[in-house]
Amino acid sequence: MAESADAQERHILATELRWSAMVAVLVAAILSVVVYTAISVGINPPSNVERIDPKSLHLTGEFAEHNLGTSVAADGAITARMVATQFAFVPRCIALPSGKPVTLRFASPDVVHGLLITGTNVNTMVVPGYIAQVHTVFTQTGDLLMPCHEYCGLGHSEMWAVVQVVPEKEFKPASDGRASCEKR
Amino acid sequence: MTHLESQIGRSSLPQDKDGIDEGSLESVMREVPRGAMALAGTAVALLTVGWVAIYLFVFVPRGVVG
Amino acid sequence: MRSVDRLCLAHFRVAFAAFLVAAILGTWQMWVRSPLGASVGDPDIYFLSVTAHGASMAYVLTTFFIMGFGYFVAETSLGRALPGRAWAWLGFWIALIGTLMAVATILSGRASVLYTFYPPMTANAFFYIGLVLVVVGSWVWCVLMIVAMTQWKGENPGAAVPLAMYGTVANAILWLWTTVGVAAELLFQVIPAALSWVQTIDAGLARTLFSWTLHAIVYFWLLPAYIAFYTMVPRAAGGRLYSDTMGRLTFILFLIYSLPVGMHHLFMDPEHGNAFKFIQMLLTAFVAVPTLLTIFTISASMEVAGRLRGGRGLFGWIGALPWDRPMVLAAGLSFVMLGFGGGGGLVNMSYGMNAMIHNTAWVTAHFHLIFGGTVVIMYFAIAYEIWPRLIAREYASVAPLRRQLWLWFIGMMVMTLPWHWLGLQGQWRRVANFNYADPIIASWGPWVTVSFVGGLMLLISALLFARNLFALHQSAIAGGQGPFYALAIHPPKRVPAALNGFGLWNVLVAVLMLAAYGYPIAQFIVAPSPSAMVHRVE
Amino acid sequence: MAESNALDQPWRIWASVAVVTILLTGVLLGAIIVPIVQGRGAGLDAYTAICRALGLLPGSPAQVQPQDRTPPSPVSQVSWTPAILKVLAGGDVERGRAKVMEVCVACHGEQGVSPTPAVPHLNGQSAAAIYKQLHDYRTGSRVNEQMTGIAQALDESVIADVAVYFAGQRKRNPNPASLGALPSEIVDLVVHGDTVRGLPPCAGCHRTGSGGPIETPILSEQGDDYLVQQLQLFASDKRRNDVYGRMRSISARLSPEEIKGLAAYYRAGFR
Repeated sequence: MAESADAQERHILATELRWSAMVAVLVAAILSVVVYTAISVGINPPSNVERIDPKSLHLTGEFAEHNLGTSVAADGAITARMVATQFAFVPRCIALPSGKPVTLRFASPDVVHGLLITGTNVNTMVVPGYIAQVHTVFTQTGDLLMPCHEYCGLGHSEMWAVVQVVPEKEFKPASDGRASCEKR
Repeated sequence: MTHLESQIGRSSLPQDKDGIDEGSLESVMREVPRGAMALAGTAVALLTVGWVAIYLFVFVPRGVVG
Repeated sequence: MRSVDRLCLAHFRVAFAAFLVAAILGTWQMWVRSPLGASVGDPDIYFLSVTAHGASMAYVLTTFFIMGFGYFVAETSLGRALPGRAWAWLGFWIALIGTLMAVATILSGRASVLYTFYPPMTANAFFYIGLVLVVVGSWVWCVLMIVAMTQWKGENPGAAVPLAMYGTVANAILWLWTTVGVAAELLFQVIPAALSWVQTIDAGLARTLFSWTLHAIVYFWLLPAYIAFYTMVPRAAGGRLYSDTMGRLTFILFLIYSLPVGMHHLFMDPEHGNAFKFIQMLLTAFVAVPTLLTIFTISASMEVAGRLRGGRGLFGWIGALPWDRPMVLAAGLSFVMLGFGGGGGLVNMSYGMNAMIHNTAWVTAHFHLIFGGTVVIMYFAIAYEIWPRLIAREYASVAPLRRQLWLWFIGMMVMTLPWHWLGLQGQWRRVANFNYADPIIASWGPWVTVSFVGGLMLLISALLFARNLFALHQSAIAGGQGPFYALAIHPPKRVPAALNGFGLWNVLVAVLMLAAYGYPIAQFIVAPSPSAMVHRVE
Repeated sequence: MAESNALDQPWRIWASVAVVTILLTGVLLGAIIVPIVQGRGAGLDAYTAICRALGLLPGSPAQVQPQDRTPPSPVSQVSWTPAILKVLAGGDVERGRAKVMEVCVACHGEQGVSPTPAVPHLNGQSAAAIYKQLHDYRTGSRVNEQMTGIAQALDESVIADVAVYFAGQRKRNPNPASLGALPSEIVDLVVHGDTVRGLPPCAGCHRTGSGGPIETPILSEQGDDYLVQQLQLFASDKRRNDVYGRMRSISARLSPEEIKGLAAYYRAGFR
């Protein structure tokens, strides 16, 4: 007996609702994985609404030339500071240990830059007006490439730095807490 | 319909008719969404499994980021 | 012959002319960045080409095609003449003048700031003024679409607006909402800087305003493909649309959830806190829902067609479908690319995981697959379906059309799959020439060459597309009539007001935009960030 | 008609409820739950963690914020602001000519074409570049026996006048040798740079309208002896007033032949 048209229409809507429910479950599953890793190990996109004037960045203390690179604070906190400017990262090479939490801080005196470290989760934009900050733990060692991945002018293709990630025990900062790349 | 028309799917019918007789549509509708549910369901399941695999085995091993 | 035929033809011609030029530039770029052309990459010309490729594909091909397709749908689906045709031509000429202004500035080398602008780098003012004119021209189209639907509803009180028109008006409203962001950025920040009225620019605010536009604009491009899925493909396959209501719901969900999610383009930006990034990430997850609904509803409609043609068993209907028809073939290939591109998108949107692939070749692969693949292959199919009706001529044979669609699909897959792998390795974007001496980059070389081969296939397919339409114009066979809008299994007799208009949805969009973008934009006024000096690229 | 209205009400309610619920879930998780739980791990109280998540305070809700109290030690005091550009725009050519005839003409010549190789040509130079170098001499960021004393005697507005005057002097137009005559690897360095050594193209900053740093000098038609001398000073770290060592790091990676080749390229008048 052919279903009446209305019954069939309701059947179609019921199927669609069943499919929508399945889709909602999948979306919720994906969101819950993201929320779980955010809560358990603190995985976030790097955010740091910390303002700094790009026009006078070179007059500041933190981003003065001699303060750039990796430095280990008294409490053992490892921070690497770099400036992303047209068309180089300063310094061109930084050394960091693997297996320990490190913080990378970037600032730009001119235009928007961006960076990633190949094979790692370090990735951020460097927007003039803000200090970009990425917290991570390196899980692999070696000379990794850190290119500028945001168009910043005609020299964009040549703007890259090197990150020497060394095993924890080989990471020996100098007496003033500074560590720099070995010439290889 | 000429061979070409069949290839394009054109017909000389008016806009509100498409030449599908209700009887065959009725019998087809008895089992229709099963195939689509299976196809779409597998595709979406594959997508989700792929996403979880990339999240756990490619992303997380590269180190915490925050 | 319809009154809109010349109007629609003019729009399509401009759209696909820009497409052809941009396709050639894109292939040249693929060669220059590959190991084969490694010594040639002159940054001036390369970044000029990237700007032209991006602007043509993103602003000219899309806007003109969508306007032309909208005018055709307005007249054929509503069965009444398009209101304000003179205004439509005015909008066309404004947009065309704007396009020529922008292209001239790009070719003169004074606008190499790429199609996403990157202030504080500032190009010549005419580049931005040209793009503003294109947007103003498209606003005329939006008004005409809304007027056409409102007049039709006045003449047919209580009747359900045809689904094709409902989707087109949803797209027009979405476009009005989304252009607010880029218009504000250009009119209040970038153009004053380009004209030297100001010497500084707030880069954070500019990026936030552009992100307002940057996601919903891709759904503005995507909706015509979905209108084709719901209202043209089922009939071309010889079946019926499984559910008209789901079609309306899909267009509504796109309108609501494509707007308050632009910040997933700024996950790696320092100027916003994690809370707003999380909120916009969660809303982005819901913009996947209409696509997932569409996969099922269109598969079901195809199943109806397949079984009517004798398909048996769980998947027998797939083989029984008329794959020799261009519209059906394009839809199938489009869905495969939607699967890969959508998967890439799920990875991009996932909050912290965006750090793994932001600004890498993975993202380039995602949007080439979803826009260049899923959407543009449907633009081809729609053009193939409509063009004969515009000039009352018929194809001598559709085999060349199928070959072109297959070549586009294969070329797109060969180009983008290696890019996913390269993106995970860290290959970053917009590089005039790579240092293939570096061991890490050297390992990418072979994959870049493979993707270049895919680029060549796409170029050949683009040229074939132009040839197919040229052949149609030469064809002596009269024709190009016949209905093409699909009928639903249960044509909508009574439809709640919410599914026949957009009043409620505009209110909900306003609420979501206020919550998602309220403070993120207000913070630039409440606590202004230090501005950056304008860097002129002229 | 009445029947379809009957459906309107439930649609309006259920749609609004669904959208608002999803939004509130996002707000609750993103702005409250996740920050508080993350904050607990980093020893932050709930209020600080939430303020950081909203962007009201700097730092990540899940991490300790590093501190830094290093004293500044800039290599140049000039920081480009609209105010300085207004001063430059206000420079008066006549007053500039008078000061040039009084102080600069001996070494730099009336139009800025210097008779001696070690002294740079200033005709047609960018006003911003002249402004910055004079300021660096004044503040000691750059040292030169003659220039330090002279610069310290000039005040801000006079510096702007002199800069605008020399910038207005037309470039001489020697017949440049054809580009082909120059060694291709030098032209490559100017146009492409060298990705292997990470050297950006010289044109990326030194060509006008390239979008590079504001104080970048125009090198076209500059004396090649002067260019070689300055590149060697940068390479040997004796000249240090280039912000963030842009020229020091580039010139240190150029070979002596490349330095001579580039000086000849710009001496010949190419952009």
